[in-house]
Amino acid sequence: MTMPFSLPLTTLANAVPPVRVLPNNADGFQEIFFRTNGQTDSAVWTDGLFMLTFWFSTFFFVLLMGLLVYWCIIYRRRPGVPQKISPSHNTPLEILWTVVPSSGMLVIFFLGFQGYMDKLVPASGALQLEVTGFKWDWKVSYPDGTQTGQTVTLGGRNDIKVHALPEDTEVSLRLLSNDVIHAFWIPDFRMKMDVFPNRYTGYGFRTPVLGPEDDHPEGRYRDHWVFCAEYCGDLHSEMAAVLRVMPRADYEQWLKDQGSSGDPVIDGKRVYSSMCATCHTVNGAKNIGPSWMNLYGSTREFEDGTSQIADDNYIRESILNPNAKIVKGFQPQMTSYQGVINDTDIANVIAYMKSISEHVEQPAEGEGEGEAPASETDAEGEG
Amino acid sequence: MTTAETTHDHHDEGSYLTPKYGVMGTIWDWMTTVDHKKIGVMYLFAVLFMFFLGGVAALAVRLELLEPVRVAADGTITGQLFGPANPESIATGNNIFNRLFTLHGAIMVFMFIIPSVPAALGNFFLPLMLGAKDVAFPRLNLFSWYIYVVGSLFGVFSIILGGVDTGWTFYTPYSTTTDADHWRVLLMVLAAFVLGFSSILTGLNFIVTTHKLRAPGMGWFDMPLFIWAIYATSIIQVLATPVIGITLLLLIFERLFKVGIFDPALGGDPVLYQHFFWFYSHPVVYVMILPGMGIISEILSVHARKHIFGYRAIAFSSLGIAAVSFIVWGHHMFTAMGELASTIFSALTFLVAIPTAIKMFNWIATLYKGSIAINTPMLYALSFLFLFSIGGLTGLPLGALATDLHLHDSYFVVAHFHYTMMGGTVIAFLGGIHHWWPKMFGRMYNERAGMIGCVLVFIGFNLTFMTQFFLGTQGMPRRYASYIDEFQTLHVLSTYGSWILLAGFLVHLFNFIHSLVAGPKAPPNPWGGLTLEWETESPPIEHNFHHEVLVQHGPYDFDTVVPPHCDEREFPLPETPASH
Amino acid sequence: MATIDAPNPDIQATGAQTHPLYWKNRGFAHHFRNADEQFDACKLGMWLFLSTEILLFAGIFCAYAIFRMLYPEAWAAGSHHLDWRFGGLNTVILLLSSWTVASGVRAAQLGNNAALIRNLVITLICAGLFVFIKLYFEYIPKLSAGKAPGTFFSYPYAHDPHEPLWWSIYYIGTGIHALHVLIGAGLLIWVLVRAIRYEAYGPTEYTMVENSALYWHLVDLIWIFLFPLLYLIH
Amino acid sequence: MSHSIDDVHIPNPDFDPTDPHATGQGHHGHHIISAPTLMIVLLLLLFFTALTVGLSRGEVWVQDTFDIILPNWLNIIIAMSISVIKATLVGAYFMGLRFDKALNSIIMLVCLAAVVCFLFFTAIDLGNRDSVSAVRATVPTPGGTGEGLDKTADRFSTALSPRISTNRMPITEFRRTERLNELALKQAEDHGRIEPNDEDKAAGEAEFWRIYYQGYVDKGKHPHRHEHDEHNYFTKLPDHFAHHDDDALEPVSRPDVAGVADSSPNFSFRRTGKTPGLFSEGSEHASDHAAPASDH
Repeated sequence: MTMPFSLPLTTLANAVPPVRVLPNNADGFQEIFFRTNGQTDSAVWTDGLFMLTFWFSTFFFVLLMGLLVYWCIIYRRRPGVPQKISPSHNTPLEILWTVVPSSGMLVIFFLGFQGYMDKLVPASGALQLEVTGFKWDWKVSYPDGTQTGQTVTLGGRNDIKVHALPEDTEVSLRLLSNDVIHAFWIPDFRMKMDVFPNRYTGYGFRTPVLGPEDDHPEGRYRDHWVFCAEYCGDLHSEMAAVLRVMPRADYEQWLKDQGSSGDPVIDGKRVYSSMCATCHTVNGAKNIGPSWMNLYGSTREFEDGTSQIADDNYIRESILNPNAKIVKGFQPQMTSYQGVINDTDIANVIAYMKSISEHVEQPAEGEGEGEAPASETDAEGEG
Repeated sequence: MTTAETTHDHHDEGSYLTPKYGVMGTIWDWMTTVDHKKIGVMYLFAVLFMFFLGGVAALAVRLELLEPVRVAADGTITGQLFGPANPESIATGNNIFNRLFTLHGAIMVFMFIIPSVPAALGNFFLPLMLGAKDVAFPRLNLFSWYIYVVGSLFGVFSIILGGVDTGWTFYTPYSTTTDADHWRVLLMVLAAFVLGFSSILTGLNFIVTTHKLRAPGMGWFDMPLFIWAIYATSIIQVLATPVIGITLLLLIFERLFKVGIFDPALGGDPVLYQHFFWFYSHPVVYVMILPGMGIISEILSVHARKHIFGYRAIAFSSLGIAAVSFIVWGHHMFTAMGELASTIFSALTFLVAIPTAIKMFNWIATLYKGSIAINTPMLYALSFLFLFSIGGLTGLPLGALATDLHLHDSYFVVAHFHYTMMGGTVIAFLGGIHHWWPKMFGRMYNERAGMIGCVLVFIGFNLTFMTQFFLGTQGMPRRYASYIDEFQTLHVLSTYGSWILLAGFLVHLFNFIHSLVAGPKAPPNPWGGLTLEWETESPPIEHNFHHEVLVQHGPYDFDTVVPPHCDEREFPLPETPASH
Repeated sequence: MATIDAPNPDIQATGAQTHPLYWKNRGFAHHFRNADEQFDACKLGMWLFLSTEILLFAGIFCAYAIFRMLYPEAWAAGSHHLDWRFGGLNTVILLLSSWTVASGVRAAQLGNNAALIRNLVITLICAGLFVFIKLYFEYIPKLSAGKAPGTFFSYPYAHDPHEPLWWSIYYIGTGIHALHVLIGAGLLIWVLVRAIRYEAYGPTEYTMVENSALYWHLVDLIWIFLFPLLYLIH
Repeated sequence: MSHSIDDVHIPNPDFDPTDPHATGQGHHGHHIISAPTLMIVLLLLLFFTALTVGLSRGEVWVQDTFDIILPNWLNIIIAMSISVIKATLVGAYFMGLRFDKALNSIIMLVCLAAVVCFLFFTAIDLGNRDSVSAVRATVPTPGGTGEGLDKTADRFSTALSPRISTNRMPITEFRRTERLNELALKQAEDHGRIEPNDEDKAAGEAEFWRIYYQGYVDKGKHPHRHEHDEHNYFTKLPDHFAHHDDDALEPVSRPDVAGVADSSPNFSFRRTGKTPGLFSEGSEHASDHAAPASDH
């Protein structure tokens, strides 16, 4: 895919040593625009460039609008005051106001280019995360294969998935989509990249160092929102997640907690929250897909008029080849999870579905699984 | 010597608006007319109707965003308005929202803003300003109007069938897979495809007209700047629109036959679609803005009674913008392209800023030592200068790579292009309508109402979209039906702004209706303009001019020429004798 | 001031005939000053239209070039399925027809109606031959063998996983070109009918012949590039 | 007509009603291109057609005879240069640009400039992606994800394409699998079995490769292998094919797929490039993108 020649872009970007364009302090206009500082080095760079551009623009804007208002007042049309003769052009002046802003733009371009290369190329040896976007959630795989299942309520939203990162660490993201184009945007890091089916994209950043303001009752961490920025369908606006930067020790512990608990129901529930909760509820409400409450063992009626009892094989087929049988009243919207979910997890999901179905005899104690999913935050024991 | 003396020998020729053949006959006359003025008026009403449709969608979108809706039980405002099929489902509310913003985008871009100035005002005034009797191919002109109507009908049908949720950009593979069981996406794509032909034929017509039908004595640099702008626009229309034709055709093939060129499922490339799309759609933003710039040049010089500053610089910068527009489309795709292409496109993007800045400086300099009348067209022109410079300057962080990676697909972009498209084109369009309203319909509008409307539009617009810049930098992505709580304050302000905007438009609407019904009769040259359209009656006679036109002065020679049909006492020449 | 008192000859001379379509009585439309100006305008319009056609095909050529660059193996494999003899024959046919159309314009300019009709008939026969070869010797056997675009592709012996894309480009490119051949033939038929019925063309009035011929040459031009790209370059 | 300055009523002395734009050409005669010119241009065009075909065939001949692989770009540049010459001839003489107003030629040039911009900048992006970061530099699945092809819902649909479910396989791989199953079934039938066993599958696969290389056999040539061929397909052929055994090269009939003869009589072996992906198990790569795939 690479042309025989390729310009040495990185060399070009480093040809002029990067200079910090403005001091990094979130006050004044910078606070109005961004509220907080950029959280990574390259984000600070971006803020600086933005503010530089802002003042550059403001200078010309105020100049032009000032002249406009002033001249509109002093040259307003008044009865009995004849108009004046005035020049119709002035070549030196015109050259001046062409050249001066143009050179300013050259500077802005080059600073932007330097910041771009800085964001795009991850440091060698960085912690590499595989991010898969799908309708409508992100799946993040850690180098040891761990996937996240922890969710929190944040910013007025339930079921926001949390992905932990160690503080002060180089991270490299590799992005791939399972269906349509998404974009992985971390506003605090001032960086986004489109996520494509059948093509890897990615970028790198260095996670921030935690400060005293990051001590919370439940632990030491700082949250950063992730949004999907490329329009991808019905729940595009719900496709959010949180990157939680925490001390390295906490991160190691967190990673360990994400592993198997030994109980297929709990593991299945974790798979549910990480991959299925966007479209399927467990409280009986209808969403994009059918609710899982009392699904297992019930009789499913399909669009083509046939029906079937939901057993293990049916559920497995529905996960791997979802459009084979469409339940009456639903659209064939789900994409295949072949290659996304492994057999163990399918078994765990089935165990979880059994545990919330009245068509299956529950164990004597009954773990109270029927309760609303909003209280799910306790499952992982924060951090 | 006086304006009353305008009628003479050829008074048998009535105004083009005079009905001649009874009611049905008049309707038939309009439907089959090849008169560019009638076609222009038909375009005007068609695009204003589309503006109304798109505006309703925009208001609904803003209404939905009044509060951050996040759980299924809440329902959504649009859901309550439009009656969702499954009130308990969060997806239904979002789905309606998605259809609304697509509707807004597709209608505003393809059916309103692209044909707005060139097809409506351009059709009416290009031949008049050139001193020609008609455009070069009058029947082709009528044909393109009908194509426009057919295309718009396709679009409207697709909305009636349930709307489209692809976004107006139709990005693959979403657009090739969504609503797979329905024809409406195809209908909407087909609508855009058909509308492209209308655009091409109009542009072709204008280029030939400008080349061949200039009045005797009118050299290239005696043309009004509005003509230059329309000419540059037409070049873009002719060169760029065929590419969207083939792109949408491929998209239709993709949906119908799954040919795979844009489909990663078959090894195709979705970014190739984006290249195809933006090769058209970037130049086309200059199709939208260039005619607006032309209008501003006219309004500023006439209402400041001032020779435009740097005529040639403005004329050439129009052509320059047209030329550069073909090599900067990649800045819509910095998050999707390879590094080399991004860098090159970023560098080239800043080239566009240069001719635009030149125009800006020249317009401001035109005001110097003018005789500035503050009326509705002038207020709109000043609003344009204010809003469009914000729109242009906020393009800088979007053109720079590092900042664009943050701002891309955020509300910052939304605000930026509304400042250029609406703060630029729509404001200029409204200014142009007011400027030429007496000429088109032969009646004056109420100046006070016009100015109130303009001020309302200006305030409402800034409140609506200024807030969105801050939303964007703080991290609000575009096309979101719901959002996190932190963004609510700004969203609420923005929605309130949209209501003020609505009030401003309603004032204009009533003003126009009042003017048509009971407005005072307009003189042939109410503003004292020097371009040729002011030399004929208001409204113009059917063949435009009573005599063969011979151009003997430039369009902006206010220093040396008393405007036609005007009293020397009201429009005195400067005290100092002109030195040519 | 900008107007002179030269009375408008149109309005004076024709009195009631102020409808813009009365050009039929005059030889040119009312808003042109003479027939030459109208001829130039029509031709300029036609060239502008031809440039839009070129840009339309540019989309296909661009897709071809991009995928050729990305998947050279698929393109090499695909072009081996096409027979240069059919492509070459079609090239010769189109070149011949271009020549006859050019001769037809010459005949019209000289006022030789019989030669014009003769040339147009030959051109139309060439157009028919071209489409026949395309359909019967190329499309039908290939489609039957499963060498079809996109998901229609059912040929099991593909050399490269991207071969369906090659067929997509092949069918879309040649298909849209064939559509243009048909449109061009339709235009020429119209010209032919007018030539036979009304002897409508002569040294001063041959705009329609000229513009239809230009369109036909464009169809030829596109094929001049499509032929080597699809059939010859591996 | 009312004017504020009456003394401007001077007819323009330069104004000529028959030449309103003062082009100075008056009623210029239209250029009539002479018949011999047209004939010469036609002959030139035919000559260049023959030349481009001849060069292309000559390249194949050079390769067949001397085993010299000419570089790919040579072919492209020669063919495209000849096409440009032909197009110029058609434009200049048949379309009369040479004798026409300069404006029409300028329009064509501007149009071609736009085409060049279009091609050039698009190619820069798609040909030069991801050259600075190894993280991005691979393609997950050659031949596509197959994802969007899972369309089995038997409902009203605008898609006229066949509704297939490739199970996330590239379509070519899917079709090959189909054919292999078909052939194995046929072998089983021939041997009186209902379900094909391993032996039938192997025989079916051998049959598959026999048909696959039919084109080579028809030309009466041994399949060539050269360094460009990364994947040694010929080991997959039945033994007597792989060993260049002349006796084994008995003429076989053309592949009879779907009952219609193959439409490609000039099928020859592929001369350039490599052919990855035929058995590269694309679908497994897709699911396994966690592993850094860097073998390209």
